[in-house]
Amino acid sequence: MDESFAAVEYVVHTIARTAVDNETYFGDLDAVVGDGDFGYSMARGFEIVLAGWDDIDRSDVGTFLKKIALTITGRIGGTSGPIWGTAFLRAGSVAGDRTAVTADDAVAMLRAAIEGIKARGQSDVGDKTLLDALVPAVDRLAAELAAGADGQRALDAAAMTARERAEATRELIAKRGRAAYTGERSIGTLDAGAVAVAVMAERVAGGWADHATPHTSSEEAP
Amino acid sequence: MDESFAAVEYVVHTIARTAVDNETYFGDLDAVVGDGDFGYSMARGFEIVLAGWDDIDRSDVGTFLKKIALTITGRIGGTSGPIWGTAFLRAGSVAGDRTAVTADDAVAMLRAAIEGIKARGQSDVGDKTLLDALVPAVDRLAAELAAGADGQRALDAAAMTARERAEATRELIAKRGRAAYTGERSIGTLDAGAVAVAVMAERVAGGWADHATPHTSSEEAP
Amino acid sequence: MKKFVNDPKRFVPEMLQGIALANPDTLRYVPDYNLIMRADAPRDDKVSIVQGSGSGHEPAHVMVVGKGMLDAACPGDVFSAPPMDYVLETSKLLNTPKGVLHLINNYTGDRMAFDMGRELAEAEGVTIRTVVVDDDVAVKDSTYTVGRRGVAGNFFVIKAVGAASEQGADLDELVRIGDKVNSVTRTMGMALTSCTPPAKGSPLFELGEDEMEMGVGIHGEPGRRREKLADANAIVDELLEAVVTDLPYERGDNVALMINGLGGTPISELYILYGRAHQQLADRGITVGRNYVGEYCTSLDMAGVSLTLVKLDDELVSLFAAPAEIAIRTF
Amino acid sequence: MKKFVNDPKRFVPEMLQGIALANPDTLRYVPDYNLIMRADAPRDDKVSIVQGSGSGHEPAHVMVVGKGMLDAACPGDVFSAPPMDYVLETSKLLNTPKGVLHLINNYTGDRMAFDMGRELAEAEGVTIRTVVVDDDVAVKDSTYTVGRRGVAGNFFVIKAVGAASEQGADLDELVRIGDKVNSVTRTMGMALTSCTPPAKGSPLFELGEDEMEMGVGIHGEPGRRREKLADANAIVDELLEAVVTDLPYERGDNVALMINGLGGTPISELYILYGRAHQQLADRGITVGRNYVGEYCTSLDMAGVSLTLVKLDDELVSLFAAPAEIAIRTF
Ligand SMILES: Nc1ncnc2c1ncn2[C@@H]1O[C@H](COP(=O)(O)OP(=O)(O)O)[C@@H](O)[C@H]1O
Ligand SMILES: Nc1ncnc2c1ncn2[C@@H]1O[C@H](COP(=O)(O)OP(=O)(O)O)[C@@H](O)[C@H]1O
Ligand SMILES: [Mg+2]
Ligand SMILES: [Mg+2]
Ligand SMILES: [Mg+2]
Ligand SMILES: [Mg+2]
Repeated sequence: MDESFAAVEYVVHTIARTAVDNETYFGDLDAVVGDGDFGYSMARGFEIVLAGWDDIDRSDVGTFLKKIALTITGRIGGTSGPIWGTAFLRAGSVAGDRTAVTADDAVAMLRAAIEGIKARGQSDVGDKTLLDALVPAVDRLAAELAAGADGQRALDAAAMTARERAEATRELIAKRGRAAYTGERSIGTLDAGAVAVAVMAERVAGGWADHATPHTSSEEAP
Repeated sequence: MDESFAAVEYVVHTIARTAVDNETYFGDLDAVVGDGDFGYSMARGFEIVLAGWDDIDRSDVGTFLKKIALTITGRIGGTSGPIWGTAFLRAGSVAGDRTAVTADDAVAMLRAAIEGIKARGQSDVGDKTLLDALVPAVDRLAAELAAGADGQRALDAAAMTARERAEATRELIAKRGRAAYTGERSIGTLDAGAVAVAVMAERVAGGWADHATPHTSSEEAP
Repeated sequence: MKKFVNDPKRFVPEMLQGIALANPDTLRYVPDYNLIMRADAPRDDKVSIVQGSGSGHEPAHVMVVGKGMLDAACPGDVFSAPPMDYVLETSKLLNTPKGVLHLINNYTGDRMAFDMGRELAEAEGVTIRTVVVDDDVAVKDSTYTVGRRGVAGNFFVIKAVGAASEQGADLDELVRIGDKVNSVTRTMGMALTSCTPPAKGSPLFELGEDEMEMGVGIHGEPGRRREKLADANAIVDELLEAVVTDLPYERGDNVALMINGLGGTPISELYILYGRAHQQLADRGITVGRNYVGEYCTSLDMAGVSLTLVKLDDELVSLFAAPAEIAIRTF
Repeated sequence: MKKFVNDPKRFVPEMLQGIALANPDTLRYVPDYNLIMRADAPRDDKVSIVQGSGSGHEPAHVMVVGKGMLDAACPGDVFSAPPMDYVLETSKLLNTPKGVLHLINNYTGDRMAFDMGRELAEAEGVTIRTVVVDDDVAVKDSTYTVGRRGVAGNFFVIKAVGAASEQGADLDELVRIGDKVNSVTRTMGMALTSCTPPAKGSPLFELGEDEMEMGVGIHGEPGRRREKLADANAIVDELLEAVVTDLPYERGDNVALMINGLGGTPISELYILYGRAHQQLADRGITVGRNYVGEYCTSLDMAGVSLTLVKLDDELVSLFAAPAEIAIRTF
């Protein structure tokens, strides 16, 4: 398997791991002005991804991501199932039958994921959702790579942007999701989805140096 | 009206006043191992006695007490309505058409009230009820009077006994009333009815010196 | 106090007024005696069935007045038996040539009020018989001479005598049926929280975050034992063991199983408890022929549950299946 | 957490299992898709009516499956819309020649799951139409583009289309009826306490002893405004004013009035609220033609209430009066 397939595996695995590890934290964030289910929903879906990790079809990157998308939409309810499922599905469609992924491919896949989320959620930057962290982070990643940065530097920069913009969701009024019903009262609170994106980006960047190490489910046993 | 009729009025009025003033206290005592309604029940019944105070038929002491008994059984539910209603009824029966009441009469009326409570409640001293304060207090009153004490001294002694014995209900297991269901767990708690008798006795003794002052309902307005 | 209440002293009358406004065609409300009665009662061809008790146990009993159930309920204040006068006046208003049946739960206050009220009503020519309900296994007869309490099992007594009286049964027959239902009915309850009587404004007792009270009654009186909070299955198993072994209910028995919420427990949780109880009974070879999951006899806003078993025979199966129309039948 | 629960992750399946055990003859449970359906569904001569939503609103919707109500409910986890797959599989299982009606409450998650599930089911040959319920006046359409929420008013939509489909109405007719009911239905809710989702184990929000939350939804999401705790009458008056002026309901109107408990409020208190609402409507010249007092759409163990009005016409009066048989019809 190409090393860059392993990078895809690493990113997906880190996202899944982060969702499972932060069930309580993400749930508490969603409880402030939402309904508190975000952490639970994400953890229940991604723990199934992790449990079946070794057996996911790895014929090509597209198949791999689409299988994961199906697990997510099959198990995660609420808004997050369709949103995250769509994101993985769209990224997988761009990857298609590739078994290796370039930096440009990665950016294209992320952009497709973003378009999928916007379409599915009828939402955009500024609505106080995960898009408020994800979109600027991907822009930053693309800009750094275009400027010639290596993977580590580009990821570090993207993670920093994700965190800054997640923090900045405090200033926004929620226009989507359960939090939207509280209107002005949502000002001053963090968006749970945006924070999740920031934590995931930080963990992806933080472990990037070692990402060639294979990730097997046996390693995950406590 | 004979001065000793005024004494009956004074005692009844003090009992009623005490019940109304201590609604919360008596209720809290009943809440510990009972169901918390004792204070409420007593207050609701005796506030009607006070509200109609001036209009109660005072043809004779028996009529006066029986009218009050009817108000009590008509309005107070729970165990207390029948218990206290019976007590007033039996005391009234002994008083009959008297318009004056001697010390001996008073003791006989109280003894009749006690017999009524025992019969109605199928209860006796030692069951952790108001009888545990009332019976020894009346015995003490009778003994003091027999030994030649004046009203004030006899009442003071009776009140002291009532208080001691009310306190001593802590050591008893409740065998009657809602508290009985908690069995051994009732040990260590005060019986609400016994404490009510003690407080009433203390207030009767405390105001005895001035008891000739007429008690009208207008005086009760806050 | 987190309650929907205006003047706490008007809690019971305002509730009764609401019931009356919601059921103008079928119920009649007599404010003077806290009385809720069927609009078509008393009927010459039917024994009138009356239950009194303290309030705070809704739907028992003011909301189970109707065809096939009670003809009237006369509640007292919250957790207080009705004053004797209410019993007397209710009995007189419900008098019929076939007589009046008093259903009472076995508590000192209720027994006194009904004894006195009955005596006076009989003196005025009303024929009355009484069935006492005492289904609570948490209270042991032998130790405490007041005897077992009447709790959620009263629903089954009401349902059976209500059905039989619609079919024309006379007073003696109703007493036989009521006593029989009571004799094969056992209940045990427990609480996760206390309840808050409106007039008191604070909880009757305090339970720690990790405590529960086994054997509570329906008046917020504490139970027999405070235990460490357990999971749903363990709670069901403890209640079931106490109830099953008391009658006892045996392999081959056909039973009605009631999971009764005490007022603050959502119905989702009651069905979790039901599932466990049903399966545990199956494991003991006991068949659940009828089931009841919901609120039947509550303790204000208490979070808690009681579990009731009734041993069924053909007569009870048919009486329990008979139609009934009550104030809270809302779907 | 004071709850009857074993493993919080098994909260929903254990509840569904309990419902299935309690209704072996009338309901079928398909664990893979959290699906509760009528045992006799699908029927060739009847549109299948399906509602999905998050769990935690019981009896909505898993306990209102039955004759004259839903043919199936597919709930998600507590407060989470069902996964799209559940919607797809449920739609396929309930497929009939007359088609399938999806009822959904207007939330992003529910709309997404049902849009996606419908698309896939249609691709497999299932004919589906959708009615969206959005009765909550606490959310103003204009300001927040997600639109009003669907809350307790969904009961009336279910009841009306359930009755009509029993009578043979086709899919278009059911959509007409459902949309019509929704268009004349308005609700507003408020909470005295938060609720505690089993998986979270602590209250979703904290309310002070003297605070209440006006305009809460049914997911424990906070309301639009926190206010000082008021008495029962003042609360009713505020809810009623918001609801009445929204449609608006006018002098001479005949309405259905629902006082819906949110899970932790005893029915005694609901009747106090009912009495006030009934009288205040009478003062406005509005007649309560039908009333509903109890729990229809809850938010776990939240102490709180919602008030719903439906403007009645002859068609709705007759549909609401039609018979229904549901899992929780227990008396
Ligand atoms: N319409 C939407 N588009 C994009 N993201 C959304 C949308 N609605 C909610 N989100 C994101 O999902 C998170 C909440 O997810 P979740 O709790 O599963 O949804 P719900 O609001 O249905 O309870 C929010 O914090 C936000 O970041
Ligand atoms: N059978 C009885 N005989 C005499 N007194 C009793 C009896 N039962 C209860 N009491 C007294 O009444 C008090 C409680 O009254 P109340 O709260 O009205 O009754 P209940 O126990 O029915 O709630 C007890 O504290 C006790 O002193
Ligand atoms: Mg959420
Ligand atoms: Mg008491
Ligand atoms: Mg009492
Ligand atoms: Mg949600």
